[in-house]
Amino acid sequence: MGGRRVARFLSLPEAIAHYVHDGDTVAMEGFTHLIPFAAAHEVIRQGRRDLTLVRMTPDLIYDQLIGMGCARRLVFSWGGNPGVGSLHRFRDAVEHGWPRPLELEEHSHAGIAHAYAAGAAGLPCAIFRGYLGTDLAGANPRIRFLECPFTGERLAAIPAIRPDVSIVHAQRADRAGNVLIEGIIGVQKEAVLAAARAVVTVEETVDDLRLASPNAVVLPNWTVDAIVEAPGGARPSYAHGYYGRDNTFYTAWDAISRDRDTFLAWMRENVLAAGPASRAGGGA
Amino acid sequence: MGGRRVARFLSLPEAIAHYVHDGDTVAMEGFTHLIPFAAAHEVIRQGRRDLTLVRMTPDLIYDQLIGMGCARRLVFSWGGNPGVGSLHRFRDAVEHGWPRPLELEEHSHAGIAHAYAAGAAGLPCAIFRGYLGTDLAGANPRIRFLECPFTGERLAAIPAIRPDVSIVHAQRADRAGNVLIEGIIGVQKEAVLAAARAVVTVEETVDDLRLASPNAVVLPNWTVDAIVEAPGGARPSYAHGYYGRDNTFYTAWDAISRDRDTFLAWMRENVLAAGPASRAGGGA
Amino acid sequence: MDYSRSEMMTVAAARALKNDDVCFVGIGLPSAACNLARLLHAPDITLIYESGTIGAKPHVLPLSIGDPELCETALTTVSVPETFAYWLQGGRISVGFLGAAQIDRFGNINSTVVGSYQTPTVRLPGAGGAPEIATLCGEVFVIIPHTRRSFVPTVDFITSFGYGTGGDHRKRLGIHTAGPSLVVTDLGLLRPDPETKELVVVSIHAGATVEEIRQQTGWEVRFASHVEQTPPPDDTELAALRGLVGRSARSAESTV
Amino acid sequence: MDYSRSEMMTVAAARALKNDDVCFVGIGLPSAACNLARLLHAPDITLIYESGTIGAKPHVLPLSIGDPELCETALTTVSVPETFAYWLQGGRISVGFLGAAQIDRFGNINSTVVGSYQTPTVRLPGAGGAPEIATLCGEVFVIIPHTRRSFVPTVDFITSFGYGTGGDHRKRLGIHTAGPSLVVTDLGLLRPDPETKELVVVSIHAGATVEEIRQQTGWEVRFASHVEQTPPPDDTELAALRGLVGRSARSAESTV
Repeated sequence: MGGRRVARFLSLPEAIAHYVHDGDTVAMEGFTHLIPFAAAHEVIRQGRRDLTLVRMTPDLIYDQLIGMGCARRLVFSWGGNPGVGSLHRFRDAVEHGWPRPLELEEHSHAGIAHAYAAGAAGLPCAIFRGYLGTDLAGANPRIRFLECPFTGERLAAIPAIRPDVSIVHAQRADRAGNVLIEGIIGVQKEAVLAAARAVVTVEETVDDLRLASPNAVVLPNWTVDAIVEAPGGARPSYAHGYYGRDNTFYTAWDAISRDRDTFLAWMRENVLAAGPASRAGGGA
Repeated sequence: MGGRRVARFLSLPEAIAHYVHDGDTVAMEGFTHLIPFAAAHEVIRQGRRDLTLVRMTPDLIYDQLIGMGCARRLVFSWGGNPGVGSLHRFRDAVEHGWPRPLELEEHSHAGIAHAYAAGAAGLPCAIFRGYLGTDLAGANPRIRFLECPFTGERLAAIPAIRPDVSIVHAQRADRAGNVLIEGIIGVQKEAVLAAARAVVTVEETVDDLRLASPNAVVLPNWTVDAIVEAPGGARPSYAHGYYGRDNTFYTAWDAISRDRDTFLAWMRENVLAAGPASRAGGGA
Repeated sequence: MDYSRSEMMTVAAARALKNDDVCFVGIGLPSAACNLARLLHAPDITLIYESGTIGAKPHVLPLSIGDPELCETALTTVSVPETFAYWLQGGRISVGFLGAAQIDRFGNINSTVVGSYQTPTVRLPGAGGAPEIATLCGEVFVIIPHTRRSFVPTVDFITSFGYGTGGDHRKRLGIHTAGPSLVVTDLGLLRPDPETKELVVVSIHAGATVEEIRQQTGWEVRFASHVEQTPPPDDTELAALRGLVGRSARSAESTV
Repeated sequence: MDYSRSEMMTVAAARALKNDDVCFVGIGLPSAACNLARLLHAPDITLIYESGTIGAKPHVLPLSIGDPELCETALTTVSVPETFAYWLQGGRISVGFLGAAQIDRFGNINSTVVGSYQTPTVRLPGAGGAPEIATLCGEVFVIIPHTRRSFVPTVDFITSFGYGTGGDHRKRLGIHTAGPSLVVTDLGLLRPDPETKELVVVSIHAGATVEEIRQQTGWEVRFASHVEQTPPPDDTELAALRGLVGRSARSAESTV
């Protein structure tokens, strides 16, 4: 192992062009909070294909990527519009193969959370008390079981998740590229540490991270490849301390996404024709 | 499972009398920081015997308990006086059986940290990349190995640590009994969550925990049995935000503890003859 | 006061919670019931959402499992891996409160697919936290509107294990928690038979009938030897529920 | 300037570190060397102590592995389980810097017992973080005063695996990191032979001799075909080291 990389400040198009490639396994995380929508829209604009998308809760962000044909495979644990209902583009891909078929690797939240943690921890697999009695184990060959060498208890085992690139959104970075994340922190730290490459979009770059506590959740600049200033980059999700969740847009997405043409028209207008500084949905 | 316990505010003698019994497995944690010395001294005054003591770094606190004959067995990973040298009472017990023989269950830091985490996580065991090539595995039958069901890699396995009672010191509790710990947080959260019972001594009780961050390390009042107000209760170790580490006392302990009679005289004067509000060592 | 069946369902669910419960809360109906309980007889109940918000006391109902309201009112917020490892798997939760798309006579829940897994008729959102909530909480309460489409003899896919094929099936799998001890619908309450573990109607809500429950259940549903009548929501309960729902609606209109 | 052999040792160790290293730092001599490097040619080096203090920049040398100074100057402080799982085992450390009580010709380290494990002559402190540091860091530097008592042919107890019995022993155990690539003493520098992995003297400090190293090594120590002479500490190095040590001593006197 050599020394370390150090985060570079890049524009959003540069960061996506440099670190996200066709065929990559990409994790965009953020558990209802700090979802990296701006980065996902840039991935769509740059036309990435054949991605394996990993995310606990695919949410609107992956509904858009799937509907635009970027994904070949989805690793996930809950694919709905939170509090609203279905993800119509996800369902259309699974049920009708539109715009292309979508392979599924399906877990529970506990499974995927443990798999990210194992990835961050450099382990080949994680063990936990999970999947007992469910049909998920039958549907996903990457769920196996082993016996505790001390008690004989049957424990679930799953392989670590190690994305080629993880993308997260955070509140701020300092000028050295150290990143603060706070509030609902989800699996962002694990996703970044598990990945070969990491891109972080932030609300702002500051002289001082203003860490409120010695135990604040910080990603040191040598755990990240690129930092992108993208204020509002989590809209229509939210950034604790910066702006709220646009629940109205989440509700509106149900109608926008239900129909293929309406969806495509919306994406053309709000994402494809827009620049990297646009924020499609949220605050609108 | 019924509902929850809720932390009670007790005096130090009450808390130790009620929650620490002869023969118990007791974990007193705090990684150089927030070491619960006041509570340990009360355990010594109450004359507990046959304890299995668990702690990553036995430190002066267990040197005192071992030298006073409270312990039958020690589960640990590093038994020294940090930055100074040997723990003489620990060595005397191991090398000469004084004042009584001490069984050892010896780990690495990584091993014991993972074992606490497994205890907190309700797992029977933990797996990690550990102990490869060392003689520790031969010396400790609780270290085993298993194969990753995906890659075949040989991984170390150790059983979870589940103390009968864990004792930690923290900065403060609110009047409802919720506890804040910050700074070097060590394995305190894991030790408390892994234990059947938990006693927390605190610097102060306050109306408002003054949490600086939504992600502050908090033990909810239903994870703790007893809260004890014990200002200075971590001396001669330290409490981030309250007082510093008494490195002078750590250095002085080398001479105090080297000789059995000097040690006993010191313990009689500073612990046995003193009340629960005394702070032996530190600030003296 | 007049009330809807949906209100009856939420009130009946809230009543099942105790002040000293530590509850792992699903979004939607479970969250409404848990917060109603907190506003009524269980002011000290601990609510944990899978977003890691521990001890959340939302003033308005969250739309998502991780709305700002949850973090802002929580005692502390931990990472999602910690939530599932230390707090759920650690055995610290007394009640897991779940919604469901389908439930069968042995309390197994499907929220994955209608039809076959490979070529589903309807692709549902999937498991989320439910599989482990169902096996790791002390007991599980399920809240689900009572329709023939959702109450099926056998679920198409077991997302969350209830009593499997009944009897001691949980124990045979090494699961030591109680499982779905209560199912709350808009028509009544069901509990597992102590021996067979088949869900049995134990209470009928005021205004609902035996015949209606029979019609809306996809199997020949059994009734307990003594079936109770669920008391209708009283004025305090209704006022608290409507206040909560009203606040939440007004808040939703004014967001962002 | 005049200097002591101990100063030579610390300076030589500091020189081995690079500005872009991420270093897992043992207390005592390793900590002194790492902080000296930070004050000299490696201002951006990342120091991680096993107390969970990441990016610590102590103004004075800590006495313990978790002194307040470390947390107060760190970028962030994480739990000890996270330190070992995500940061060490996660493969994020380029150099692990260890002290030792005993080291043998294949770089195996003993910090557990002198004599037998069950009835030791001397009970040492034990492993701490060293066993996993030795296998999970990119490479390992060891700093240890050169005496016949500490440089033994075979250690009594392998606390931290170096090259075992030499050759490809690491690889045979499934260990893919480089191991103890450098041993710094107060007399010289040793590195493993590329093939046999036996520690070989590659540099002799100014003022030390071949004969002295032979005498103070418990096995018939080999010397590289071309043995270098370690340059003595220059004025900048000595000033930085003495400033650091002096500050630390003054701070220790004024504590509490």
